[in-house]
Amino acid sequence: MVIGVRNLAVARGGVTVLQGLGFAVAPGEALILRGPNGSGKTTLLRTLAGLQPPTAGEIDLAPETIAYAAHADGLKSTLTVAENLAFWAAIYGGPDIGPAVQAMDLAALVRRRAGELSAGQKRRLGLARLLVTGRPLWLLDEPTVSLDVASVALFAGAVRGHLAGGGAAIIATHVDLGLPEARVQDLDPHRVRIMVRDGFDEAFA
Amino acid sequence: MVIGVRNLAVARGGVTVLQGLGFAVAPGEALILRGPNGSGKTTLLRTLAGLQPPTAGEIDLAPETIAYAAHADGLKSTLTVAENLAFWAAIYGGPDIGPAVQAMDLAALVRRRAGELSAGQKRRLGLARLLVTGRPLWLLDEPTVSLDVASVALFAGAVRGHLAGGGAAIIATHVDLGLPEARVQDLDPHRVRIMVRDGFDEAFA
Amino acid sequence: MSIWEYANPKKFMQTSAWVLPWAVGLTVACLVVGLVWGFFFTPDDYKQGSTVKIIYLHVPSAMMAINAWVMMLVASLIWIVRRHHVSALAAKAAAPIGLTFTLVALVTGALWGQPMWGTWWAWDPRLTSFLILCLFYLGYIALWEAIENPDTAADLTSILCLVGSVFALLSRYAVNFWNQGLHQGASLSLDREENVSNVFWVPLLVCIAGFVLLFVTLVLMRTRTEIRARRLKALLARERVA
Amino acid sequence: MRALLLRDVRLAMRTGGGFGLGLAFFLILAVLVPLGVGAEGGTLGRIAPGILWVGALLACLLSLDRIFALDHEDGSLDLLATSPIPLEAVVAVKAMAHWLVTGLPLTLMAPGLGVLLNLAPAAYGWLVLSLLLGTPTLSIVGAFGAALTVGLKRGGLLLSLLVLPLYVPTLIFGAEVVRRGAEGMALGTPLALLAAISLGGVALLPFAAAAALRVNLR
Amino acid sequence: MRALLLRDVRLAMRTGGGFGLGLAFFLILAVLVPLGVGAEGGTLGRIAPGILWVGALLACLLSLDRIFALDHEDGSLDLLATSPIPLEAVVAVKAMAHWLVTGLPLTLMAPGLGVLLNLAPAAYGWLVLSLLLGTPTLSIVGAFGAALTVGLKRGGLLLSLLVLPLYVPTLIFGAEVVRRGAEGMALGTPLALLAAISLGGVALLPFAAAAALRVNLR
Amino acid sequence: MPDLGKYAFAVLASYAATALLIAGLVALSLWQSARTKRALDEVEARQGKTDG
Ligand code: HEM
Ligand SMILES: Nc1ncnc2c1ncn2[C@@H]1O[C@H](COP(=O)(O)OP(=O)(O)OP(=O)(O)O)[C@@H](O)[C@H]1O
Ligand SMILES: Nc1ncnc2c1ncn2[C@@H]1O[C@H](COP(=O)(O)OP(=O)(O)OP(=O)(O)O)[C@@H](O)[C@H]1O
Ligand SMILES: [Mg+2]
Ligand SMILES: [Mg+2]
Repeated sequence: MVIGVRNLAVARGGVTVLQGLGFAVAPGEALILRGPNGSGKTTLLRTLAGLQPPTAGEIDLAPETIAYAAHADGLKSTLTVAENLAFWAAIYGGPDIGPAVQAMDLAALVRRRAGELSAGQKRRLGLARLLVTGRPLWLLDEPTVSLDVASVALFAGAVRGHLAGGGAAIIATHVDLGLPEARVQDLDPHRVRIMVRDGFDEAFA
Repeated sequence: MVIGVRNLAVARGGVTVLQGLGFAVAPGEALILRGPNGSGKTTLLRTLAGLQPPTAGEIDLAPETIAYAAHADGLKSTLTVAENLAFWAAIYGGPDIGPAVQAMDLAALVRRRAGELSAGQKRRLGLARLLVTGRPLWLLDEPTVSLDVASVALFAGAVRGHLAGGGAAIIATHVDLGLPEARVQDLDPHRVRIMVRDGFDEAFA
Repeated sequence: MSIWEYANPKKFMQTSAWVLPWAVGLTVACLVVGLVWGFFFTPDDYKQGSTVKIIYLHVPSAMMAINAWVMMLVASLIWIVRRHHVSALAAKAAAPIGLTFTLVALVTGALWGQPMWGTWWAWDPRLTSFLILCLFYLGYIALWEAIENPDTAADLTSILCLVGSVFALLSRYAVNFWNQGLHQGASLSLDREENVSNVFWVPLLVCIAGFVLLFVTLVLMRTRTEIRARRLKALLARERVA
Repeated sequence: MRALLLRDVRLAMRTGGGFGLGLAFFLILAVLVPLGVGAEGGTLGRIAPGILWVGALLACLLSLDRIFALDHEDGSLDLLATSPIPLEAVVAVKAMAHWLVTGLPLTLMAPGLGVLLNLAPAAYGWLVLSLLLGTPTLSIVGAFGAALTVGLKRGGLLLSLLVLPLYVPTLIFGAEVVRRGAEGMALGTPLALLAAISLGGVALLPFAAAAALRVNLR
Repeated sequence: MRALLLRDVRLAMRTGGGFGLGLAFFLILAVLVPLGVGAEGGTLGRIAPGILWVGALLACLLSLDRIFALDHEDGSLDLLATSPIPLEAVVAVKAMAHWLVTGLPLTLMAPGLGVLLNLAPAAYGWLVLSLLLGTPTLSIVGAFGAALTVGLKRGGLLLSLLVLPLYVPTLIFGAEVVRRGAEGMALGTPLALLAAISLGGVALLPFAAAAALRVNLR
Repeated sequence: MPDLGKYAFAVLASYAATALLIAGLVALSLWQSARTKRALDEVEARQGKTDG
């Protein structure tokens, strides 16, 4: 098991948005998070990534396991594609950037500055970053935004490669990723809809 | 005819990316632009919006016709949803924000600050802006990014309403919008793949 | 029972509701007695003339301006170590009071300086460090105001208060080093014999007690407000989910 | 256009950033200069007009890039450029909003800082008047500079470098008015020049700035 | 960590913004002050140490919000926080990069500006030495302030307001060293204090800053 | 009223300024207190009803 979650509750802006979540992801497995806009997918992924503490529940996760890809790509528009990738490779002490460039079909763009890419090309670069981290668990927030059909297939191939190598992935998305083998976790039943009230102390939750 | 384009060529970063484009859009009609990442959809829409001049060809377009929605939404994160919309309504001297709020299902969020919305909620707000411009021709760049299925349907409904009222729309997208009646314009044949070089002057193109 | 029980907001609200009227009464009594005594029934100083009467405002407010910061520091430490919400809110409540006292000390000092030193403002070390203290208060309050999430705000302002205290001490020392200045020394210190004469001394003590009580009263009152505001915010946030 | 002015002022007030940044900076400068320079009344009083004007100018300079940069980053500028408001008006309105949240409060606050810097009593009125006449120039010239550099990543640096020389006449006349005021000398000429520069700038620069913006959005 | 340092320095050089902005500002100040204050050699020379130190401090202040704000906006900071490098090291490295592109060039450039301001010849050595010892404090204290305010829209204003009082001791000791140097007085104590503050700050503040960052990323 | 001599302005202005500042603070505190109390009562009443 790469990650296990028990009875998790997460909050955003001081409000608990999801509760009672429990799941586990084994090596080689991909989990797809589904839920309407504003249901808390991003919040959940940030919590799993360790950026914010859960309001309740436990997360079983070895340290140095995750690579997180958020809505924003974290690209520096004045650095070239190769420089952007090489930076993250150095930070993670990860592998060479060559295979990542190949996998995301960026070879023609390596010397282009990131600010001069089209929306979809930027996103491909953002995804290539995952491949240089060498981390087993990928946390992906709507990874295929702005990608054309060919690039979505490229991405699905990269995820399959990662899983085949014993990796795992948790992916929040609204669209079809072309990964029919992935398990789907619907967040709708876990949304917090009713107000729980009791003592005065509760107001500080 | 709301817009007509003849033999158009557009450039980005000093390189012509599309050429020989010709199409016309009549009232009540929607045109979908398709093409892989980096093919020049964004560049074309910016040219039609008048933000950059075409390198060749003509655009027939009455003034004050278009409302443009780019990759970026132009939201101010410290203003509330209502304030953001009201500002654009005032700028365009357009209608009341009430119907736009209804159409994009933002009623529950009007008093929330734009910075506190989830990715999809932000996008819905960006699209609601179109409804307060009162402009007949919408130029939309990947409008359904980050939207869940329900919101995509909402968006398709809004576009249909606009078309039914005699409006028109040009939409660049990679995904299915649920608008089967729309005409599709494939940009692939118009891409400039070989660099045409001849005289010295040409290098300044 | 332990003092930490008051870290429970409910308990704090109950106790403070009981204490508050007494605190208000004592404050008013002390301030009225001290100020009336000082203003009407003390003689003029042979050197400073009637301006000594300013001492009853100037010295207590200057003392409390510093003490309020110390109280905020302690409350911040309690928040960092034990995460008691009431203590973070008390620190927040104390800041505007400290700022007001700082301004009172600055204004009365400036008004005193005009007849005594012939200038409204001099870059004397004590004056300068008060100006800097004023900036610290402004920054601290602005940080509280700028952050939406109350826990985040409590964490960050506590860190600022800690680091700021160290630098405030450093500044005090630096400013002393920089300029020797005009301001009188600490004539209140107990180990010195040449204290201010008793005629001024006793009403001054009463005034100091009055300002301390005023501080306590206002902190209690403002902390109650902050607790209510915090609860209000939590309830509204819940409403939003529903 | 009123909507744009209101929005810009509201954004400046709400997000701070613009509003207050300049003021805080001005206050900071007035506190730091004596701490650095030493507090002899004579020297301080003599340099006070210059320091106050330099401070006002720097406080303006600091907030210039916000005039267009924020709107460019989040895409609003593209949308404004395709809106029914002419770009010249957008520039003028944004410069005016900048003045309202920077130049005007700066002017109102300056006398208080004069006390800290030992400014001569006779000079206070002239200080306020000269700032009132001079700060609009700072805003409109700044808007022109910001329009030239919007979208450039090197914006901040370039902007200061471009705008600085354009500020020099205003600075010289402004500080001169205050200095002459402090010493009770005649100051009609610099005052008239200060006003003339402001008027000319407000009338002409919006067109230059709009042209620059159009090029930059391309 | 070396990669992070290199990236930050490279970004500063390439985008400008950071690199050069501070320097340009410093230069601007040194040019404007004589213009505003009037160029009598005596007064100018007397205020030169203070003006130079205030200028260095403001030049640092200007570029502080870039330490974390840019990385926060484009999402890099989230990614760095989930990376194998401890956040304390990220803070320290980023402060160091800031010093390399701001404090260090400032120090090297200061003597040139001393000439513009009529600084006494004896003071040049001390000017450079005091800046060399003092500017690291400016960067690390600034990084702390930037960590407190990252993600706040009101960042710019607040940052100056929070950081200014923290800069006071450094400014006083730094300017004092130069002034005493100019007059040939003993300056061991302020110099030692300057160094002590720097060392203390560099050793302890990264922890406070990392704590603030963690809270802010939550 | 004691005779304040030539320093009357300084002394009286000090007392006036102090009174003003502290009265301002007290008024602000009272106003904030009343406002939050009212708002909280309102919300508590409302939520009490919605919850039944
Ligand atoms: C804006 C100007 C001034 C400020 C910020 C200021 C600040 C202070 C401070 C911080 C204290 C210390 C209180 C304590 O240690 O408990 C104090 C005490 C005092 N100040 Fe001032 N002061 C100013 C102007 C003046 C002036 C002009 C005078 C009279 C000429 C004056 C007379 C005194 C006296 C007599 C004390 C009591 C000293 C003692 O017993 O400790 N102050 N002031
Ligand atoms: N910065 C914020 N402050 C306060 N509330 C927020 C903030 N960001 C998001 N929210 C709210 O928290 C809830 C969860 O948001 P989250 O971003 O996790 O949703 P999501 O599932 O990722 O949605 P989407 O599919 O639109 O990206 C939403 O109701 C949203 O409005
Ligand atoms: N700022 C820029 N400077 C130089 N070249 C650019 C710039 N932005 C995009 N390009 C290049 O111009 C071409 C067209 O880009 P454009 O953004 O129009 O594509 P697109 O069709 O919108 O792609 P996507 O589907 O990924 O959004 C691409 O090859 C891209 O690499
Ligand atoms: Mg999301
Ligand atoms: Mg595009």
